[in-house]
Parts: sequence; structure tokens; C-alpha cells
Amino acid sequence: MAVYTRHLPQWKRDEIEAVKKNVEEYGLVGLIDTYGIPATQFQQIRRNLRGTTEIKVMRNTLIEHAFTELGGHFEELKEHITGHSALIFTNDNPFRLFKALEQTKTKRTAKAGEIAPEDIVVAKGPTSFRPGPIVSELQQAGIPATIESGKVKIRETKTIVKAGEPIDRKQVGILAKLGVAPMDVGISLHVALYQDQLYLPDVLGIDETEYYNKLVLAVQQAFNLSVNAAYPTAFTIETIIGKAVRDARGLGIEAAIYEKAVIDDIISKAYRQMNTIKALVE
Amino acid sequence: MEYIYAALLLHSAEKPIEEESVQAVLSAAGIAVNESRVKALIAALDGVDVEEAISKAAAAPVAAAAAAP
Amino acid sequence: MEYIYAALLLHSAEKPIEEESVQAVLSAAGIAVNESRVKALIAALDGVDVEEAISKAAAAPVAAAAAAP
Amino acid sequence: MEYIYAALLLHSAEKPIEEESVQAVLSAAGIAVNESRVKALIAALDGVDVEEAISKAAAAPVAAAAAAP
Amino acid sequence: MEYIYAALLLHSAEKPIEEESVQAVLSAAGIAVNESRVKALIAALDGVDVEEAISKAAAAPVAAAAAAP
Amino acid sequence: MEYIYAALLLHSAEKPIEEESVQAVLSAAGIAVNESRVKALIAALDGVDVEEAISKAAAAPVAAAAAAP
Amino acid sequence: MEYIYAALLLHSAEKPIEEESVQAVLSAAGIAVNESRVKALIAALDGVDVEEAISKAAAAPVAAAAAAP
Repeated sequence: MAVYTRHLPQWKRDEIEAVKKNVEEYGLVGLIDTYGIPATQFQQIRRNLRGTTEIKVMRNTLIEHAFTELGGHFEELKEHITGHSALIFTNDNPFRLFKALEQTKTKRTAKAGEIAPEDIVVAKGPTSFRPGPIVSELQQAGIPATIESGKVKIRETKTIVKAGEPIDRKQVGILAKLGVAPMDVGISLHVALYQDQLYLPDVLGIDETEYYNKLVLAVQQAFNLSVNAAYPTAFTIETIIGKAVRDARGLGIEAAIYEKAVIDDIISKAYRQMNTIKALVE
Repeated sequence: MEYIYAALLLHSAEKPIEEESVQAVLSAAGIAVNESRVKALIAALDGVDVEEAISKAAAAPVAAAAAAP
Repeated sequence: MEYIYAALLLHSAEKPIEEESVQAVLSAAGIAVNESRVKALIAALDGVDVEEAISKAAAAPVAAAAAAP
Repeated sequence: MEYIYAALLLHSAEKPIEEESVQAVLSAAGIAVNESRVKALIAALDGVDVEEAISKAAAAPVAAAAAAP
Repeated sequence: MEYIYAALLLHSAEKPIEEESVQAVLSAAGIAVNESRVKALIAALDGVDVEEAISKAAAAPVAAAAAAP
Repeated sequence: MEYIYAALLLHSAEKPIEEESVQAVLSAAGIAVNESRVKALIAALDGVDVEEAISKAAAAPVAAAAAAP
Repeated sequence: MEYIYAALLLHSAEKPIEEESVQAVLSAAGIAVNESRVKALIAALDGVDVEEAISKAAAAPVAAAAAAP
């Protein structure tokens, strides 16, 4: 390896050394894709991440060189290099980095042939279009349209392109006219090496709603267990008392135990029964 | 309503709801019994599933469980 | 529930709800009266405004409860 | 409610609900026991499946304000 | 639930809910008392207004009220 | 609620819920373990089908779910 | 759900939910810890209001689905 890299010009040598230095400084090394990100947006993202995260844009061949020299797990990173890769370094854990990068993403309109990142849905409702060829354009793209009060109206909500499917030229045109911007623009983390382990996007995408729901479920389970097993805690004692009281009242009313606390309810019950029968016989 | 309470009383004691028994109950309560109302009641109850009607009524809880224990 | 029906029967006939009257009504229905329950009933009713309890039931804004058992 | 709580206490400990046991529990709580209330309790619970009564009462929600007064 | 019923029994008899009293009630019911559970109960009740918890439970048969009859 | 969560953790990992295991989990969380609360937990869970107890709705909602943990 | 229970255990004991603490708790329960799941948990909880989830659950104690893994 050393022989192979010895002939690199000094500036390349310097670049590789800088990568090595970063590897020592940061706990996480990742590969990102910068494809299609306008320069201004890229600079903005970089600025926003500054302090915790460093992005290093360099030629793919140099990234590969650096990984080769670093060896070990870095060798495994090589296969994840794409056409517009850049290196990212941080001390955060990969999940946090992934989330941080996701939050920097914006939307843009699609180009023909691009793959829909998610279901592309056109909602029903009025548009700003005047009647004209647009109606048949919509129909052709599979969007049922009609004219209402001099404007084009979409009759029903339709999924135009399913996630993972390519968007064709006609659809692109219509989506652009409708102002639908389905494409993500931003830095995507392709792979992260953290504590000798590789993390890929399929595990890094966290559904926070799911975690929230699980938390709620866990608390409910704990609550139920505490009450149902009558293991009192400060959190559940009132509910447990409530259950005991309600059970006692319930038993009192059901079994017609003539106690002051439930006599009103027993009277009510008898009265309601009488009324029910009365309604049937009169 | 007395007539119906009498019927319910008999029903919950698993006694047949008949003219004589309803009359007996009402009389015991010191009520001057109107024979034709008793007959009307018996006739009206014929074919009525008292048990079912009662449990339906019982299913409706009173919101105003104001009574303190 | 027999005892409470007896009490309400007496109430709706505007008769006082007392041990003797409740017993009389129950006996007339052919029920073997449990003296303690009659006493308990009378004791529980002491100070209770039956009319008010009834009107509460009548007004009963039926609580449609969502809870599962 | 003491009497009902005593009954439920015994029930949830899977002990028979009897005059002596109810009295013992109430006395232990420092309550001057009223014998006739105990008897009335036992009589009321006679033949009652406590578990079922509780769950029936708990399930009692349901809307059906069927019968209007 | 025995422990809870014991506490409620004491409360409704206006007796203080303490380790000794809870134990006494449970023992009287023929229950082999688990001291830790008594302690846990007392600890959980610390700072809790039992009266309020009771009246809340009694007043709230459950959720939303629907149409009146 | 820590004690309950410890029990649930052990349960979902299919480990027996025992004094030692509960204590170990709580200690690992940096909690000063109260032995009697652990014992009470074990006793309360004795004979309880945890799977069933966690999925069965705990009675009805008490308005004051605001209570601090 | 073990990871969630561990987090709630720490939260209810007012301990920070961190990689080390979660790992310690899980290990103490005899669970073979998956490091990346712990990291995912921490990252996910970063954006979740645990206290809110708790009060939401407490406000409506419904039947909870059995534990999912």
C-alpha cells in the first residue's frame, strides 16, 4: 500500500493526511451523497452543522486511497462510495447524525425518470387553472378533473406514483404545474462507521412516532399491571382506590345491599326498571 | 306505578305475576285495588320478558352518583 | 331487589316506609321476610329523600360510558 | 360501606363471607358491629356470585336510555 | 386487593390507616399478612387524600354523558 | 413506578421476576433499592398472569391522572 | 419493549437516559444488549417528550396491547 501511495503528489498526500487526522479526532466517519444539492444550500447545511460536524468534499479516488491506507473497517466503506461522495465526521452517534441530516432536507420538483422517494399523492380540491388542455393533461396523468365555477377541480385524491417507482415525463410536467415537489434535496448519509461498526440508512431511519407510541403503551402496561395486581404506587394508588370503591358500589347495587352509600343508586335502579316495564305495559 | 312495583316485587321473588298475587301485595300496602287495572297489567305483561326489560334498564347508569360513601 | 320494590311501592302509594309495612307487603307476595334486611333497608332510607332519589333517576342523563370492562 | 368493604376483603382473600368472618374483620377495624347489618349483608349476598356482580356492575355502561318516564 | 379494601374499611370507619390497623384487619380475615405489602400500601397512601379519591370514583361512573331521556 | 418497570423489563425478557433480579435491575439504574417495596412487588405479582394484567384495562380512568409519578 | 421499559425505569427514577445507563439496566436484567438498538433508543428519545407520553397514557388507561418485541 505504502508503495502505491508514495507517488501521490503532495496536495493529495495532504488531503489524505487530513482525513486520517479527522479519523483520530472524531468518533464517527461517514459517507454522504451531495448529488443535486445547490451550492448555496450545501454551504448553508455545512454552516448549520458546524461545531459538531465536519464535511470534507474530495475526489472519490482520494477517499478510496484514504480508506485503503486506514485499512480494517475502512476497507468496508469503499463499496459505498458513489459518484458524488463526501466524507462526514462527527462525535455524535450515527442515529443522531442521520436525524440531523434528515432535518436539513428540503423538497424540489421531480425530473423525468427519477424515482419517487415516497408515494406521490395529489389531493382533491380546486386548482387555480382555467379550463383548457390542462384538463386532459390531468386525465392522462391519472388525475380525475372537472370544471367547477370556471376553474379546474381535482375530483378525488389520487396516488400518482408509488414510492420506488420512476416518475415519467407527463407526470413530471403535471406535478410541476400543480406545485408538487416530491424530491428530497439534502445530504443523505449512506454509511457511517462508528465504534467499529457500520450503520446503513435502513437501520438509521428512526420512527419517533413509533417510539412515542411504544412509550405510551409501556406506561399503560405498567399502569394496568400496578392496578390489576394491586401493587400500589404513588402514581396509581388513586386509581386503585377508585377501582375498589367502584367495585364495592357495584356489588352494593347489584346485590341490593342496603347501605347508605348506595341506597340512592338502588332506588334509581328500581325506579328505572319500573319505568322500563311501565313503558312496555302502558 | 304501584302496580308495576308489585309486579316487579313478585317477579324478583320468582312468584308468578297473577291477579290474586298482585292484589294481595297492593292490599298489604294499604292500597285500594282497582281490579281492572290489575287485569290490564296482567294482560299487558303477557308475553313481556320482564328479566330482559329489567336488565336493559339496569344497564343505564345514573351519572349523578352524587351520594357520598 | 324485592325489599326496595316494596319500599317504592309504599312510597308511590304515599304510605310510610316502615318495618311493619315493608314486611306486610313482602309477606303478601309470599316472600319469607328477612328481618335484618328490612331493618337495613329502613336504616339506609333514614334521612333519604326518596322523591329526590327518584327524580335523579328520572333526569338521569344516562352516562354513556366508553370504558371497556 | 364498611360492611361491603369487609365482604370484598374476604372475597378477594378467597375466604367465605359469613357472619363471624365479617364481624371479626369489622371488629378488628375498631368498628362497633351492628349484627343486623351483618345479617342483612349476608342475606343480600346469598346466592350472589360476587365476581360476576362486580363485573356486571363495571360493565354496566351502555347507552340505551330506552324508557322515558 | 385485600390490602386496599382493608385501608378503605378503616377509612370509612374513620380510623387511621396504619401498619398495625391494616395488619389487624387482614389478620382478622384470616389472611397471612405480608408485612412488605402493608408497608408499600402505607407508603403509597402517603400524601393521598383518600376521601377525595373515593368521591372522585363514586362521582365518575365513567366518561361522556349522552342524550337524556 | 420504577419497581413496576423493572418487573415489566424482566417479564418481557422472559426472566423470572424475583427479589434478586428486581434488585439487580434497580441497582443498575442507580436506584437505592427499598427491600420492602421489592418484596411487596414480588408478593403482589405472585399468582398474577403478568401478560393478562398488563393488557387488561385498569378499571376506569380516574380524572386525576395528573398525579405525579 | 425491554429497551423502552429500561428507559422508563430510568426516567421514573429521575436518572438520565444514556447509553451506559440503559445498557447497565438491560445487562442487569440478563439481557444480551444490542448496542445499536440502545443508540437508536437514545437518539429517538432525544426528540420525544417522555413526560408527555406518560401523562397521555395515564389520562386514558385503556386496554393495552400485549407487548410487542
